[in-house]
Amino acid sequence: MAVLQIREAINQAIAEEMERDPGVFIMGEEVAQYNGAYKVTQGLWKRFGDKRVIDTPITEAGFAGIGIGAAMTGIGVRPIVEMMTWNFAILAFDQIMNHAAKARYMSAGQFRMPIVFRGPNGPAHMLGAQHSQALESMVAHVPGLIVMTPSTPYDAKGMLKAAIRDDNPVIFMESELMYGIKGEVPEEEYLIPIGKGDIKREGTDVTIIAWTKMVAVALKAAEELEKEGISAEVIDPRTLRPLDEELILGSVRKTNRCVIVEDSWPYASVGTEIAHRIHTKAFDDLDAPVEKINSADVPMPYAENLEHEAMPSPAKVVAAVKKVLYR
Amino acid sequence: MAVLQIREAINQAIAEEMERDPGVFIMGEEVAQYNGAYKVTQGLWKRFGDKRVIDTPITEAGFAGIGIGAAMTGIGVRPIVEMMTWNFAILAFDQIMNHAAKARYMSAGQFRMPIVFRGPNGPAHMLGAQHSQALESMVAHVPGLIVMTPSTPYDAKGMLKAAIRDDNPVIFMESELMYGIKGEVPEEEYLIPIGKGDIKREGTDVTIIAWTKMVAVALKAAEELEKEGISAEVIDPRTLRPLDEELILGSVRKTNRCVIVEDSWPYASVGTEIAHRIHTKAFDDLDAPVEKINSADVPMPYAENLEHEAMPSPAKVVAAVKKVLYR
Amino acid sequence: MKEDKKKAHAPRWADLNLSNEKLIRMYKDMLMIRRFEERSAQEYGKGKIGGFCHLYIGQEATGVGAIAALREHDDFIYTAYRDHGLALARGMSAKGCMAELFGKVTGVSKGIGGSMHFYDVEKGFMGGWGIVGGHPPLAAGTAFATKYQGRDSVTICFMGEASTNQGVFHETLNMAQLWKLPVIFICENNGYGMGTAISRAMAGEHLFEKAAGYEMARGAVNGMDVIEMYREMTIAIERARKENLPTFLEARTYRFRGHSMSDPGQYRTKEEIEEYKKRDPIETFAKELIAAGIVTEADIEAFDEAIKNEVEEAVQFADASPQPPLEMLHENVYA
Amino acid sequence: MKEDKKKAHAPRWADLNLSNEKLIRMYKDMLMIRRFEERSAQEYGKGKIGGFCHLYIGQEATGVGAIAALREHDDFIYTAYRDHGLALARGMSAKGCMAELFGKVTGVSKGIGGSMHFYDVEKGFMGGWGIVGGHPPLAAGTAFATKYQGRDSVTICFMGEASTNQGVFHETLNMAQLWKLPVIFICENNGYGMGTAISRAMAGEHLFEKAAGYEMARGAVNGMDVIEMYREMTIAIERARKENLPTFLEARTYRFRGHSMSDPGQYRTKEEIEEYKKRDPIETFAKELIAAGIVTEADIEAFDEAIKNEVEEAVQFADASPQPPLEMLHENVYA
Ligand SMILES: Cc1ncc(C[n+]2csc(CCOP(=O)(O)OP(=O)(O)O)c2C)c(N)n1
Ligand SMILES: Cc1ncc(C[n+]2csc(CCOP(=O)(O)OP(=O)(O)O)c2C)c(N)n1
Ligand SMILES: [Mg+2]
Ligand SMILES: [Mg+2]
Repeated sequence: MAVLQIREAINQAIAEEMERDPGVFIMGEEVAQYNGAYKVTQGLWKRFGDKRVIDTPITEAGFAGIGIGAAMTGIGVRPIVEMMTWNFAILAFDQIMNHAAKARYMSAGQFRMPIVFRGPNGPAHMLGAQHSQALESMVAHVPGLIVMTPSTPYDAKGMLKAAIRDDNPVIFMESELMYGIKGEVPEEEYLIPIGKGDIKREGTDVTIIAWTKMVAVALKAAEELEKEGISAEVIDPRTLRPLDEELILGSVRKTNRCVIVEDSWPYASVGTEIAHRIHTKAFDDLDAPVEKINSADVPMPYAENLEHEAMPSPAKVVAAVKKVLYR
Repeated sequence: MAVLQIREAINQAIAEEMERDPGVFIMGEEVAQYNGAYKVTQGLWKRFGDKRVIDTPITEAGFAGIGIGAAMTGIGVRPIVEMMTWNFAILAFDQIMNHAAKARYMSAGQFRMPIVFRGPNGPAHMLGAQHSQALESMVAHVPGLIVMTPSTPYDAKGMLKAAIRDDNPVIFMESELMYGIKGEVPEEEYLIPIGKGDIKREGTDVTIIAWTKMVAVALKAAEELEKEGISAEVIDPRTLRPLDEELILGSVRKTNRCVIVEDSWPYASVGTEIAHRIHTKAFDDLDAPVEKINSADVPMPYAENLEHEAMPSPAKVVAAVKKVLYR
Repeated sequence: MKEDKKKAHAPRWADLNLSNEKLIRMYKDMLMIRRFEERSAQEYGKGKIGGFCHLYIGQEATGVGAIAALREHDDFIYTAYRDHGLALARGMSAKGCMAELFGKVTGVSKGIGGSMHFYDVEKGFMGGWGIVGGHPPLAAGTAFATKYQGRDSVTICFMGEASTNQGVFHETLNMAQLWKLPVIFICENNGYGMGTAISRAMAGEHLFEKAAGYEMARGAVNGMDVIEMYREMTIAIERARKENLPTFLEARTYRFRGHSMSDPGQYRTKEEIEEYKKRDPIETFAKELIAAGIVTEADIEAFDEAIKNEVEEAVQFADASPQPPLEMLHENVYA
Repeated sequence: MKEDKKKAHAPRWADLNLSNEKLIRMYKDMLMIRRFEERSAQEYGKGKIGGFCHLYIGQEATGVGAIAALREHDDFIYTAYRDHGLALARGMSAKGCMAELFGKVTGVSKGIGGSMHFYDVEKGFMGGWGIVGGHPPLAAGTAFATKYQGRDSVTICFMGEASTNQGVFHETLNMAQLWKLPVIFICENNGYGMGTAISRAMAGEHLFEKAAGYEMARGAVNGMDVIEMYREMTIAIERARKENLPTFLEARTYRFRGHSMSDPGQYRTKEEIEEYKKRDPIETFAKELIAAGIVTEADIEAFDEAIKNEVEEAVQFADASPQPPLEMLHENVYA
């Protein structure tokens, strides 16, 4: 199997779907001639040309809306809209949550909305408060949207292909710090269905739930824990809306203990939602309340030490696991 | 004591603060000559004139930003920015969460941000999906913002006065359907501090937590429950960020059971957050997992029967209470 | 001399290739809107219709003139919430429209959309949107899609003048011109955004000059005149269909009723309203059609009778129709 | 004749009431920016500076010419993320600026803001904002506030040309003109928004005509010429201070470096960059000052020496300074 970076896996997914379906195109800031701010769209403009790989002006609301209008026209057009980062997509929230997410419902099913909004999410390194936000909790709150967050090259490719073929608006959140991560990707075509989570590591004593770049943090913590004789299962829901509840609850029913690790602020987060479902649906199976490790509840500072302090780390996860194990 | 509608109580709060401090002004769509889309600003333009009661063009992002810039200038200006409804404020989310909420932090405390964004939130009656959203969960997710949601004329007045005098950006969410609700309001000045919840009804068997127009639903359910011999305590946190955890946990520790009622979608909501805190911080005091009653997890339909079906009701709360009481 | 005389007597639409049938259709469409909405107002008063209800009365010529210039099946229409009239002009049935206002499952959006959210995708009627300024990029997107797929469709986008203050409108204009999209922005300048006169919300004297910075084709047209609307639209449509170039058209019009049903309307004078009513687009066109010998007074009366009956039937139909079944609450959130 | 000759020999700034001291200060400010940023680039390469780092090199005349025309204490400045140069031009210390880049507690934002978020409220330097197009309404808001309080302050707002495509910029222009706010929008047109040439992102030929629809005072100026910047700004500032009227000024300039430190810069030719470097704002101004007899070659060298030393000290200072204490993580979220 080929070993690819996540950015390459995403690039392949886009290229394959564009090859397969002439209705698929990609638009966004610097996606074409510059090959993408983070080189995710490398080579696509050369290969597919101006018509299908489109540089936009800096107008997140505007080009999100143009993508939405194109998708809902119902003539076989499937836009991929790249947000240079999700921080900037806040400007397009009205388009995404008031238009893309509601058109089908309001029209009683007359529209399909085959559109993917994708780009990096969450803090990178020393970019300061306006560029370091993990926003999955805000979009996952909204019915009508699907939210996907890959953590490996394999997942990224299979999930994105499924997202592009889906007839609903998909929020696809990557991570700038993960684009370089490598992993095996098969040559044959495969899809990872929306709503299907994955066990990233099996274990018996505690369930650690994490997605995107927090999966690596969770796995690192699991390694540390193993040294201390604690067997941690790492669950990656992959799709945050709809959640793979069965997978999550199944694991917790087995381990009876759970820690959630997330990149975002803690208040009313996706992690809160998962914890809540566990608390209510596996109440009698829990030996301790679910613990959450989040990014600090502050705008992200620039200084390296503070940024590091703000973010979840394997050490913090280990401590939380010990807490739920009452050790 | 005078009996006022909520809209009058809010109007009084604004008028009194404008009288008290010449730096306070109000801007928004139709707030001046039209006296407010929902008549909340009735008479203010006549009384305070063009300079201090300002009709804006339909530019939610733009005038939110102008308010923010005015507030942070640090020369005694305290804007109140009316959003005709919070649905439209989504267009201003970038200004509110990337600028108002972060300026102080990013500047290491150089700015104060004395600004209130206020207006009606949540579904009204048959306005359809784009006009019927309860968005407190999205804003409460963001550090740097304060979120307040009054449920009575008394609270509305005292809370808004505190919000106007505060040096942080306050999101103040009212409810269109509640503007006509009446209640006693003292003549003397009073403030209700940010972060202070209230017991709206004392009880011993179960805690029902609700805010804004859901308080009435909770109280109605409590009445029904009383007929069946169940004593419900109704807690109104009033401020959603920061939460009055002590009050909430105190009540749950007493009743050992809790139901949360909210106007918004369920996924990663304020109610989820409250439930999570209860599950983790009062784990051993709980006799049943916390139940949540939410607006249906769908864009709001127009048809009267479906809209009714979508929303929380006293009957649904009663059923949830029975569930946590295992009756 | 002879020829000049002939010209003087030819109707002003002589150059437009409009059949009498089409002219009559345009007249009837305007009248249908008027009668439909008068009746909606009554039903709103009775509580049969809920929520907001934004009437189009007074603006009929703008919508009918513009839509009449489109192809019937593969051109597209977007609008803001003031959409009943435009839906009717596109040939959506009075029954389906009235039932939607009543929140019934027989409505054009099965009672789920409501007054502000009429859709008929088959007819290219793309709605019906409630966020001021939110839909212009969608319209540009449809124009983008049809061009992308090599079709020669045109998309038109109705919008109130106050929505041109919203930023995303400007973002859209820039991209529409930059990318040469076959879209026409029809700004219905009825002088007010709710209670705010345009001069209190907009710097600059000429609305259509908002498109100047983008060097987009632009101009103003008398939106109270169905023929003038049609004429300007044929030019803009030709530009869009043949050259893939957008147009920004300011249609100067007026709404005779309040912003919505709950508007006390104290921001304008009775005299102003009366002044505009003298230019009633329906009455003036009726006179013209009669003068041109295309219809008689009797025809006009007969049309009115027929249309009133049709509207009446629509009300009966709406009233008798069932609400959507409760299962529909959870349908169509996802495809 | 005689008078004409005299005019020919008078420096072109003769009408501007600029003391030699002030001219030298302007020169030094530009040079400080240049040297400071060259050094920052080095430190970035060494890993002492993290995140993005957007250099102002090439654009010095725009910022210095504009800021030199302001009052020192009660006028206000907003800018996007390309803010180091403007902070220095406002008289913020090289030490504080360098320490901020290093993420140290001695920085202008105590290491919390970072490269894109410099602030000095005492000096009216209001930042330092990272969302393209996000800060223009804030600047209008400060202008609103000073006018509201009866002060005669002026607020200036620097922004890249690509940010004029963002909708909220248009919303702001409309309100600034409608409400007569004392604000000046200085659009630094350096030809590119990241890798996108202006012509690929913007319809319409003349950037400054984006203000046309609002009938705002507008124009273009040579942003590579510190004197021309100063001249146009004095006019705009007068208009703002005396008449409460906004201006939109397009400063035509060029950045010699990449968009940020990570930019490979393949979107423009070496020739283009060389062409602009011939118009280097610092070198050309040095020649003029020497020609006018205001400074000597030796002075110019001495300035350079002194400034390099100051920058070097700033680097030492930044390096030696402590990081913010960990408690600061939770400070200043709320007042
Ligand atoms: C973003 C947003 N802000 C505010 C509103 C409330 N609102 C609905 S219609 C309207 C006035 C719009 O005026 P105009 O664009 O001129 O259209 P008209 O109603 O005159 O047809 C306002 C303020 C809204 N629906 N959306
Ligand atoms: C809303 C938003 N979208 C995208 C970006 C990423 N970005 C940062 S700078 C930039 C280019 C801006 O160009 P311009 O306005 O011309 O300013 P310049 O960098 O040339 O000074 C882009 C796309 C951003 N910071 N904010
Ligand atoms: Mg209007
Ligand atoms: Mg630029």
